[in-house]
Amino acid sequence: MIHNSIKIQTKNLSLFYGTKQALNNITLDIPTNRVTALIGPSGCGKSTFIRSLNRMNDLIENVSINGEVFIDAVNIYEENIDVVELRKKVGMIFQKSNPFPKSIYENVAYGPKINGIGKKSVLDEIVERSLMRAALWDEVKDELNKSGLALSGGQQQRLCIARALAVDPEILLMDEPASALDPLSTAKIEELMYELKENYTIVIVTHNMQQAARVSDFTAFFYLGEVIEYDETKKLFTIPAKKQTEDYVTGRFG
Amino acid sequence: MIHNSIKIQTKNLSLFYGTKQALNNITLDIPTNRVTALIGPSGCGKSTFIRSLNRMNDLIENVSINGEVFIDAVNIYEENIDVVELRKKVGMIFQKSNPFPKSIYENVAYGPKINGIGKKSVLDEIVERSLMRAALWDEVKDELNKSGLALSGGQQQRLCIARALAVDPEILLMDEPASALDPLSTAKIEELMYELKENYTIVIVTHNMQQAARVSDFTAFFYLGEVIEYDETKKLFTIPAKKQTEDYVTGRFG
Amino acid sequence: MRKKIIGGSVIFVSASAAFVIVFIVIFMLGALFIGGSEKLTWEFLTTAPSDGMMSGGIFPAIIGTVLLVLVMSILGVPVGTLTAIYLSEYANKRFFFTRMIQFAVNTLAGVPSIVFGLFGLGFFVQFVGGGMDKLLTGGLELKWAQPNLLWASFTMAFLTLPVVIVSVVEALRAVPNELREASLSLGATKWQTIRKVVLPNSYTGILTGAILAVGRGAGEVAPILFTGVAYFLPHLPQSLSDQFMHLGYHVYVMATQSPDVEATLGLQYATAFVLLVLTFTLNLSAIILRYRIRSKIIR
Amino acid sequence: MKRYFERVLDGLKTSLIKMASLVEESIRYSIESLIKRDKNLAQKVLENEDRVNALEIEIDNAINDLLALQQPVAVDLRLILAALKINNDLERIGDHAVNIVQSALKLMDMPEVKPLVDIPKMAELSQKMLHDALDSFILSDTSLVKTVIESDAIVDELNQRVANDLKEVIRQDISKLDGGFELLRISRNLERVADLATNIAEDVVFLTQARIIKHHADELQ
Amino acid sequence: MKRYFERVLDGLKTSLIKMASLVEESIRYSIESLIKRDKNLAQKVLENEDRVNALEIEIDNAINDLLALQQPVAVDLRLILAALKINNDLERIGDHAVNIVQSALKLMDMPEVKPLVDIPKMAELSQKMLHDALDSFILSDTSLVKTVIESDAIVDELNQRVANDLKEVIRQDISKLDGGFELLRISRNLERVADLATNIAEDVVFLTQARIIKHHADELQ
Amino acid sequence: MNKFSRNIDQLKKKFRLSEFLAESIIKSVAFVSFAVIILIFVFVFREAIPIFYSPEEKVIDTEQEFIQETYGEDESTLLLIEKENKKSLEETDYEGEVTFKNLAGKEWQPVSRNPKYGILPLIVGTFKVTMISVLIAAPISILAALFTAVFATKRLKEVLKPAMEVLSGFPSVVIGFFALVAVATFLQNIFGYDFRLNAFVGGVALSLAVIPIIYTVTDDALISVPKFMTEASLALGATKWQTALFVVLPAATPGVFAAILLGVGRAFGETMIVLMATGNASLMSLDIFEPVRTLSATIGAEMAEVVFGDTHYNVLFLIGSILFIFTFALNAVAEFYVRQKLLKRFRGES
Ligand SMILES: Nc1ncnc2c1ncn2[C@@H]1O[C@H](COP(=O)(O)OP(=O)(O)OP(=O)(O)O)[C@@H](O)[C@H]1O
Ligand SMILES: Nc1ncnc2c1ncn2[C@@H]1O[C@H](COP(=O)(O)OP(=O)(O)OP(=O)(O)O)[C@@H](O)[C@H]1O
Ligand SMILES: [Mg+2]
Ligand SMILES: [Mg+2]
Ligand SMILES: O=P([O-])([O-])[O-]
Repeated sequence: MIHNSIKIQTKNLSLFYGTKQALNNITLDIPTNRVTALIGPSGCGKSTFIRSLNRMNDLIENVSINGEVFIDAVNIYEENIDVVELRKKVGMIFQKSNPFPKSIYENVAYGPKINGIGKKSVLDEIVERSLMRAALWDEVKDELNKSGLALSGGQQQRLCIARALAVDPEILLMDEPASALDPLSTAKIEELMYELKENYTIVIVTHNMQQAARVSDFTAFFYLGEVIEYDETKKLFTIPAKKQTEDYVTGRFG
Repeated sequence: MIHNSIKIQTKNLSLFYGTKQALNNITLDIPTNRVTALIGPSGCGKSTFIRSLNRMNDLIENVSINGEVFIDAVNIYEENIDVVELRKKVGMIFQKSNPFPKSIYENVAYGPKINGIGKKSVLDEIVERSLMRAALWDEVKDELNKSGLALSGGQQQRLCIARALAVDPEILLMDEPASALDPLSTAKIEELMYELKENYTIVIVTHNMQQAARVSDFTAFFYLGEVIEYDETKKLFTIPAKKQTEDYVTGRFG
Repeated sequence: MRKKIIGGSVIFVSASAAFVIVFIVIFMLGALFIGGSEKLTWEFLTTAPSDGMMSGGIFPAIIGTVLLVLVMSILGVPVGTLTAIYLSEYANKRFFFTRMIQFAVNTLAGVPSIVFGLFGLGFFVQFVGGGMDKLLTGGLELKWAQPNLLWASFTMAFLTLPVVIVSVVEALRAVPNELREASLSLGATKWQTIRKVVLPNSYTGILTGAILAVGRGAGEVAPILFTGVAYFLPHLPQSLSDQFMHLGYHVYVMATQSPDVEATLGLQYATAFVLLVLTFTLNLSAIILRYRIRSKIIR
Repeated sequence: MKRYFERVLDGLKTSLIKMASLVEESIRYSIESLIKRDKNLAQKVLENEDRVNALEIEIDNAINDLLALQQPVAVDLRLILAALKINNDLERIGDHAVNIVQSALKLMDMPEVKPLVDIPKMAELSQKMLHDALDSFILSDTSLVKTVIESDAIVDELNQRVANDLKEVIRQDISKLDGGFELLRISRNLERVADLATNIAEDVVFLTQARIIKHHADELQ
Repeated sequence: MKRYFERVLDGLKTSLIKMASLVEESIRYSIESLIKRDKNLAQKVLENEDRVNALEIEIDNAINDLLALQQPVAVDLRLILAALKINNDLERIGDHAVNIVQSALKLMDMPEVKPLVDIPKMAELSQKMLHDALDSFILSDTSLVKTVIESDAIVDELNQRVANDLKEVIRQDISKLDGGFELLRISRNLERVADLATNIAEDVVFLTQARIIKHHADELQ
Repeated sequence: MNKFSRNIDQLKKKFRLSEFLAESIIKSVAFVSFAVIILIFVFVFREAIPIFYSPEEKVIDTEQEFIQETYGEDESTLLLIEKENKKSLEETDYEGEVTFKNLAGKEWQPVSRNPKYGILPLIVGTFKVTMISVLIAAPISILAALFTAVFATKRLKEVLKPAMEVLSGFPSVVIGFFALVAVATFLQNIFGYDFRLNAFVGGVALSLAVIPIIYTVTDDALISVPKFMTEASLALGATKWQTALFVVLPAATPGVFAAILLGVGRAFGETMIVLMATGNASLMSLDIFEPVRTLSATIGAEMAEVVFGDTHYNVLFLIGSILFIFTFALNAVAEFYVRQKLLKRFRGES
């Protein structure tokens, strides 16, 4: 179905919280430099799935995982995989914007710094470029020393995106990145995604079906831990193949 | 413009938090048995406005209010108004569902009880009717003794609606009642509003423009504490009179 | 109408309760100050007791108390802080080890201070001290196997350990999890995350924990009764193996065992007041710090 | 109980069905008035026209509101878009009925041009096509679509034949020129009705299969 | 920088303008081919037709996607709905150009029926109407709409005159019957082109004022 | 294929020394708390255990230990005297001195010629004082917490709360001192009882130490009742006091319960206050105006004078063990039962 090159590939991925199964045999190919949206009712496993792509679930106690997740054809759940390196490659943006209580500059420079980049000129350059990419530079360039927390909600979220971009990831995972924002800030984030997908592979979880329709190239409909349908967004929202999907997108579900 | 009878009328309502003005000269007629939606960017005063309709702002220190709010032609900010009685007449549903940590039954019966209704049979009757109206009865009728907190998010929100209905209000104020819910629960709440407006006057704040378009009969667009445009929803979303409104609803704002 | 009456009385009764407490506090503070004001002089603070403690100052007791809390903090605060870091950052609730530590901290917090005293006596003075003497001098010389500053400090450090742990854990938990996730998702290691994100955002909390512990330690008497405090010493402690005087104990002995309690009443009041001021200064700074943290969290 | 949105959609469908039956009636009456030379029936068609026009605008407005307020997707969106087109097509069919009636009225004041054979045939066929197309829409069922589309060719052929026949008649008797022109116009209008019925049928395919088959009738499965 | 959605909308507008210029070209060539009896130009119109049909479907799909994925409201929604209708109308105009060309080709094989006077006039007028209507759309400017709608009556009158003239010609010389029929068809098609241009103009009013003025041209301000 | 291997390299696990060291050190240090608890357990009980052995063995045992390990020559005479005492005791037919029957006796006279180790009066005394203190402290502090958490204006709160914190910072010895020199006389003047120092005075003094605990924990529980719950109630037309009594307080009950338990624990184990304010007579009586001797005060008063290793010494450790076990149990209940319940309530599982 997908003719682009594949960036992320899950094969029979199942995930359990204790004995509770949250993901059931998910096999999904996520294309390079496209936006892939995950939709589905609450608790269907969207966040769980996205967090298993950078092994953020490792932080939760009691999690067990079956199956495989390939990123650039490397199974990230293999024994000898370094989670820290993986997470540099796979950036993540969270629902609630979470800038560090530091200056804007320090927020963006955090990632490069912990990776051992100490030279001020290099850092300056990275900070500027990342903020530009996150479409925030113009708004903050004169006050890089202001606290990241002094920004508005929408700006904070873009700051978090800039911070993620600063470590040069290839993939951006976004878990409801705009659900706490008002329509204006949401529009800005969505706009940003159109631009970012030129260089990054983006996976976004969203509760907002209209948002999924607007921003994504591909959409996966999750239900009860399974992928019911996965297709081009256009197709999913005009002529979905499964009755369940159609019921969900037209609001007739349940 | 509005030909229905008027339930709520504000006249030159201004509100200050300390010296910060949050509402500026709001004059608005809200019709009986209709859904009126308030939209606008974050911080424009929607919540402040809605909370001034049941004097919930009285709880915040440092608030000062000018102008008048008439409900059924009575100015609720007059000296001799009993706030407790007012709030019985003007129910409120909050963004985050907030059931008491009591049983479903006790949650709904709370209002009648504090109003001195003690007879079990009367309470039973009120609880059943309120839950029915809130479209929750069928789902919970066999487990009225379960904790209200054990329900799902969407059910909790409907429980809160039932609880508000139990004190027999005439007006329902809803501050982003569905913003924390997934699409399915949101659809249920919206559906409920179509039914409730037959008997109640509903004022809803929503961040979700599509939601305002879907559920409301009238829409007011707030910006910086002022009402920029107030009209039939249909009109506002097809041919708004003000450029600012059009820019906002089409996402070109700011 | 009935509602109004009930409402009024509910508020009245609860307000009275609150004001009763405030009244007691003010009354006690006032009484102690007035009772001791006559004797509260610079001299009182800087000289040793004389005339079989019938007169003179409390200098050695102040020094003893300060030394005690100093050594105690040096011993206890790092352990408490590291334990708190473990509990908040590394612990996995599934591990038996974690549950064990958590259980130990909770239990430790509830152990009566007098039991700590017994423990100090049984463990430090007799077991450890005895062992050391045996090792160092072959048991010929009695140096460590008796109550002294070190053992009292150890005992006190353990007593205050849960205070440190609980308030540092609180401070660490107050750092939103989102910040940790943010750091980890940027490819930071766990220790990097703790060092660069968690600790910088909780150092006031750690400081509060330390001060609270010190405040608690300065006021406690029971644990040192048999682990190091002395009734009267002609000179200040010279080493960790010396005994020491203590303000709290000083109040106790003067009030209960002095030959003429009435005659030294002024001294007693003054001593109690000094002790109170010492613990207050500590507690107050902790309170202020804690309020600042809380308001920062609420933001 | 049905959802509010579905109730609104149902309302739209009902209006459209009302519109369809009005238009079907107009076509039927227009042909009958021609055959029976009945001015009353012709009058009825002219009266219908105002109602059809009003209904068209009403439906158009309802569709605009639905699209602006309800964010329909998938099958709902396709239904609304199909309704939009069918509404337009029905109004056009109504116009053609009026055209037919206008010619029929002129013909009533003239002697008979020739016995009507092919025109009634065309009328019957295009009415059937319209009816089938509308049925397909109402039932969201594409089984009749193929027949409708195939019938269009027959109607085209009949139209051609009528034109040729009429030319012959005129050549025989130049006095029949005016009457011939009117019959020609009627035939042409019927041919357009069949075209529009075909459009409706194509819209049903779009509604059910989300494929645009216009200009590609061969693609129909 | 423009928003993504606006860029998509701009894309839609561009496609529509491309379509419009293709169709304008077809109409122009069809008339020229008639007047100059030029088979090459006629051929070009037939070639255009395929491109127009393809473009119509492309635009239709783009509109469907926009409606399904972007939840447009207010002016955006009206633009898209206007585009939907204009797209449809343009395709019909393309069809009419083909019809004209078919008749023109037949006429090339016959002797001249009569010197063409009114038909070129009609052609010029309806082309101007079309051009004005499309300009109004592109500029979202209703100042030309009134002229367009008023011109439609003139075209109707010309069409009537052409029909009467042709009847006269045929009555004079029955051998001109076939040619007369073809010219009649051409005139009728031009009349339809003018109608469709009027539709487009009406859609521009909807786009800018959200009012449907169809059947109520008098309401135009 | 080339790309594949490069990727694997990039993601291959690395050894990070600082990471390893940090984790190891933190883990080892964390173990200290547990070690301490075990040590307390071991060393307090260890010294109590000898009571349960036969007297002869024990005496010899401790004797040796003492002479060798602890005491210098000066005190050996003293020791001898004690030993004489003991021997003479053993010669008198007081054989059951360490049996449970003796421990369960009604008299506590450890230093008499005929030592009696009946700890019953101590237990009764402890409970008496604890009861009095909690009965005074609980209502006051719970009501006060309700006032500051719900009714007080922000201004008032800013005055009241620090006052409570100040009280919690009072060293117990200061409270004891104050009770001894001021409160006792004051109360005696009011109630006119015989003994200046008694269970009641002790209880009153002790309540000053208990109030801050109950207050703080209750206040925490009340404050952690989410604000939206209060708003919900008010929005339904409830008054402030109805909201306080019907929503806030019930939601916080487990917390209040825990507060009381913790208060009991504190009162039970508190030493200096009771040592100074209760009169310290081991009377077996229910009269609250008679002097009492509590378990903790007994240890505090007698440990300094006792001979290391003798029966009295062991019995004092036994008393320590009792204190330990009781407070341990109390905390366990408060901690596990109550907290779980509170959590469940807010999560909606009960
Ligand atoms: N840490 C956890 N422990 C146990 N169960 C969990 C945990 N996190 C999630 N779950 C369960 O796993 C399932 C999937 O959760 P997940 O958060 O992935 O859903 P989601 O699709 O992201 O939902 P939402 O849209 O509400 O965010 C749910 O049933 C949830 O209750
Ligand atoms: N308690 C308060 N004290 C001071 N300022 C306040 C308070 N509550 C709100 N404001 C300010 O008043 C303005 C209006 O706030 P309000 O909450 O009404 O906005 P809103 O439209 O509801 O926004 P949102 O969509 O984010 O909920 C904002 O600028 C806000 O910062
Ligand atoms: Mg989620
Ligand atoms: Mg708000
Ligand atoms: O009226 P038509 O354009 O369909 O001939």
